[in-house]
Amino acid sequence: MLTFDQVFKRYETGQEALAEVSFSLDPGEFVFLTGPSGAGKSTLMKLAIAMERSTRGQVLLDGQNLNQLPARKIPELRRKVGVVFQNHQLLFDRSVFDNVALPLEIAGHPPSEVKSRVRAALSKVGLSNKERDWPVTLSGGEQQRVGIARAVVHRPPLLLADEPTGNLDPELSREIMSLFQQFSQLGVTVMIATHDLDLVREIPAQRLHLQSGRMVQP
Amino acid sequence: MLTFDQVFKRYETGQEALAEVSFSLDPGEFVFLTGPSGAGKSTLMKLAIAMERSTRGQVLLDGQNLNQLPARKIPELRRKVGVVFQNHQLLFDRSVFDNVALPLEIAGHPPSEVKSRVRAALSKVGLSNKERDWPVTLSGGEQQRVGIARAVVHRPPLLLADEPTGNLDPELSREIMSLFQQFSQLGVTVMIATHDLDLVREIPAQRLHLQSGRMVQP
Amino acid sequence: MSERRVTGGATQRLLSRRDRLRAWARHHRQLFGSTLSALLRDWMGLMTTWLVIGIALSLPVLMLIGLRQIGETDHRQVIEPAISVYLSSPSGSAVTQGLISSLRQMPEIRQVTLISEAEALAEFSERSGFFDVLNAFSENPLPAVLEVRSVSTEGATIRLLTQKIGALEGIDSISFDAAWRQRLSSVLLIIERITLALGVLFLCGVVLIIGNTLRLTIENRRHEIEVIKLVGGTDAFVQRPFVYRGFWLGMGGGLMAWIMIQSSLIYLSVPVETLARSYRSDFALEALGFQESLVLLALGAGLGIVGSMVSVRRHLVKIQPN
Amino acid sequence: MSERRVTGGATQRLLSRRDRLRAWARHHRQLFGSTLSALLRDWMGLMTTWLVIGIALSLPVLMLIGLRQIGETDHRQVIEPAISVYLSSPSGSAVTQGLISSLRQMPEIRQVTLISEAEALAEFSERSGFFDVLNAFSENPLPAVLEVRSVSTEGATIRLLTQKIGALEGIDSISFDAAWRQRLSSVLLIIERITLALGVLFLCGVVLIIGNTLRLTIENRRHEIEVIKLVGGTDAFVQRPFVYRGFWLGMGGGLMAWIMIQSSLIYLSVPVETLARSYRSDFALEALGFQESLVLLALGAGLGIVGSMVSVRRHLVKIQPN
Ligand SMILES: Nc1ncnc2c1ncn2[C@@H]1O[C@H](COP(=O)(O)OP(=O)(O)OP(=O)(O)O)[C@@H](O)[C@H]1O
Ligand SMILES: Nc1ncnc2c1ncn2[C@@H]1O[C@H](COP(=O)(O)OP(=O)(O)OP(=O)(O)O)[C@@H](O)[C@H]1O
Ligand SMILES: [Mg+2]
Ligand SMILES: [Mg+2]
Repeated sequence: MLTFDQVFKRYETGQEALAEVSFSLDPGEFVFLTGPSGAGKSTLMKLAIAMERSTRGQVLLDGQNLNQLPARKIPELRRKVGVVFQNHQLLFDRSVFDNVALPLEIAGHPPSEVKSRVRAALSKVGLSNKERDWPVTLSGGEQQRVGIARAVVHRPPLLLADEPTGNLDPELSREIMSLFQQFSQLGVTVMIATHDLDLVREIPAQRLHLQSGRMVQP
Repeated sequence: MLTFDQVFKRYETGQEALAEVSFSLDPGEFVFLTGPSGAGKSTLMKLAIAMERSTRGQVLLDGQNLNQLPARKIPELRRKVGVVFQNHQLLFDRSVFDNVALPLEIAGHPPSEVKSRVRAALSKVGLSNKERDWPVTLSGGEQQRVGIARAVVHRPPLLLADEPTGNLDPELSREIMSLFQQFSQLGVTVMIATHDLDLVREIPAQRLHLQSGRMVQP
Repeated sequence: MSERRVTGGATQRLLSRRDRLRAWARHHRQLFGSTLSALLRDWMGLMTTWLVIGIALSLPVLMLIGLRQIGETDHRQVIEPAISVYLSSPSGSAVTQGLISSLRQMPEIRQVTLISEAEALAEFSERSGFFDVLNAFSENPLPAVLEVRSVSTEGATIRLLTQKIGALEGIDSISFDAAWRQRLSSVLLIIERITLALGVLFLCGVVLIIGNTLRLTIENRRHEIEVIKLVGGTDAFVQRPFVYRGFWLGMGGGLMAWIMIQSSLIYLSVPVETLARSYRSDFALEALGFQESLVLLALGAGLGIVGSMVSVRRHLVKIQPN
Repeated sequence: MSERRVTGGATQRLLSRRDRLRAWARHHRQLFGSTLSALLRDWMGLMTTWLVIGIALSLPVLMLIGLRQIGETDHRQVIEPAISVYLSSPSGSAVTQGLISSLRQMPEIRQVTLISEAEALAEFSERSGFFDVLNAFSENPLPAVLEVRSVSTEGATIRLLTQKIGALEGIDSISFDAAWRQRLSSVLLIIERITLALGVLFLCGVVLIIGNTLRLTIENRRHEIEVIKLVGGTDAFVQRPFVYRGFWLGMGGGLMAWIMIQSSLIYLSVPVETLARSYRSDFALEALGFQESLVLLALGAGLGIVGSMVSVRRHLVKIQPN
């Protein structure tokens, strides 16, 4: 599903964020991505959805080499991936419903289908009653859950989550993690960047560990 | 330093965020504020810096009743408080240095003093080398640390931190917490909202626990 | 109607071509209204923009209307070179009749008008303002005049024609009022220059203003654009609302221009007609007709779309999420 | 120089009054340059705004210049009512001399000009364009004329004066060219109406445009404003950059207007002077002088500050962090 081959990433600022990163995720696999602040976790995820391009090495998503992908093919690629961003990336001038509906509307699903899918996604993250609210009126954790609902609403074959439980209490974190596990059991490939070592220990899953941009044994 | 007396908060949406909250922080005290997502932790902090007004009950900061405070007195009040916001609230069109310098510049400190104080604050959060960078080029944890530096740079007598370690790895979290403890030993009143129960357990400090807007025993 | 594709075990419903076309049409339909109501939410800014565009559109149009009206009423009479032929014989005489008919046979001549001695006196006193003086003469001292209009308006040809006429019988003298023509044409030259310069300037201005307004909107919605791109929105999807916004901005500007033009024409019509009457001209300002009004609105809308085309793609491409 | 206040054991350095005054001056000094360079970073938007403001300022100013120039050169001669007194005796005669001196003694009369028979003929043939005809007369048929200018410009007073003059000796007839005056005053009425309406419209427009541009900037910087307010920035601190931005927008608009006005005056001066020459008038378009240029820039800058005052506070108050 997702393959990194000897990937090296240096930002324009000269900052080296990744070096010689190689790994491969099979369909339906569930992995944790850990590492200290600034190790390159978010960078790795940005490379996977073509937000950044690798300086050297290949990134392959669903068989496509992202370094050779023309710009106009990128939207199509991104529709195959659900991403929970570290900073939510919600739209504050749309309701919770409209935020979650965004991926479906972009893909052009009919309104009735949009409605039922959005409701299903919101109920999975425990926000059924906040459908009509505005994101500003939500607590930090609620915003984070809206971001999670948006990432899964279009049932993408690949799910990337960057610190999805950073603002959640332990109990809710556990619930969200089991949600991700369910997805993985349905065949979705899931990669979760996290600092929450308690959770990592609880869940039996492969763990990729980054240290200063290099993949090392945890 | 900070006193809540029978505080009740209902948002315009009808959402009841706090009910009958009473507590008092003495100068130099260090407390944790815990509770599940949506319990009202951020609301409590917003009341303390007059971002919101209580529907009923009194909030007193440094002896001033915030419900009776005229709008033009609010800036002066806020200068006495350092706040680490849950969503950083960094300015993305200013460098890291300028972000941290903001409270000092608003207060009108001379440039030389601004410089030395900003450098000191950045080195305390381990970002000395990122002084000239732009916030977008920082990792999530680095951004959070810039927010922490900005909250402490003007040495406020009260420090409120909302989920300051949500994006930090356990080791860094511990360092930041010990930084906050140092401040408290210098006489700063510190209140930290967090989900990180490991840290709460490690540090011997009073703990306020919110559950659906009410203060309960943890 | 829809296929299901299995990628690594997960099912993601893919849309058929027909579904996608429907979605495309739905998006357009929905944007038509939603962009207008989004614009109206900031009604003060919208009004300002509409006013500015309206002014920029109405000024050159007003000047064009002025020029066109002059052209339709007085222009031809006024600018066409008339040769005045002063007769040595009275207007009723056989010599004069012969002269007139031989002039009428010349192919270079379009029109011959006889102004009798009495008419000449009336016109003379009228133009000069010295009525009283002329009453001092016991008899009319003025000769009859033929006003000859040539087919050509070209100076050299007319001069040749003048010589040719001069050779005929029954003529006292000939004058061709070049100086007066020169004055008028220099007035018209000024007006035309101004209209042209302002017209080009202002139409470019409209495109620029609309492009710039949209650029600011894009700047304001940068985060929204980034997020839409992040979750798989195409450039066309992102661009579409701005095309509609451009359309509304231009359309509303055209409407403003229409209001301003019609009310200026009404406001100015009284003094202009007073003036025209004092010159005994039937010059009158006519308001815009239905078709012209439509053209004005279409011009506005068109400039709006051009403005959005010019500016939006360029700025959207620069916005990449990070 | 600075006091330290201990609040609950923590030390926060508070600034003395003098320090705060210095900080205030530093902030102003710094904003003067930084707002301009911030504006210049978006140079396309800035140019558009400057151009729009420039046009809005230059149009009424250009029309004012036109009106003023008319006033300075031809206006007084042209619009001032002149009474033409046709004499029954030749210009050199004693009767005429007596008439002139008695007219000069009347307090209602400002000026008396004698136009001799020969001068009258020259002017006559000039105005009417019938040169050739007048050559037909063996002797000059025209009388001498006195051009009398009254102190008052009011119609009724002048009519009374005309009657009073009519009772004097040596006069053939009197004419007071009311019709011609009416024409000119209706032209001037149009021009004045347009100038007035446009002037008011456009100056309001400038304030509106600047206010609106700043509103959009505020909208764009909403997050920055929220954050500054969160960390203790006062309303005045937040507002200050926008006042400077308004200043620069207006100032630049004034500069644009200056450029446009000066180049229009140069561009138009040739046809206008050609036209004026053909009327043998010394009417000429003069470019703006140093002082007038300064006034124009100050007008622009002033409108910019007014525009920012009008709009900024209202919009800033609405922005509260949440
Ligand atoms: N756009 C960018 N330009 C330049 N440097 C960048 C950029 N984004 C990230 N970096 C740098 O690259 C390094 C890795 O960043 P990254 O965001 O991948 O870390 P991370 O593992 O996600 O950390 P965290 O857990 O704090 O979010 C950091 O040192 C960061 O400063
Ligand atoms: N501006 C607002 N308007 C309306 N309701 C709000 C607003 N802000 C917060 N709320 C609601 O008030 C409740 C408490 O919110 P608050 O942000 O205080 O929770 P929290 O304890 O900080 O949660 P978290 O740990 O998820 O950040 C939530 O249900 C939230 O939806
Ligand atoms: Mg990260
Ligand atoms: Mg919160």
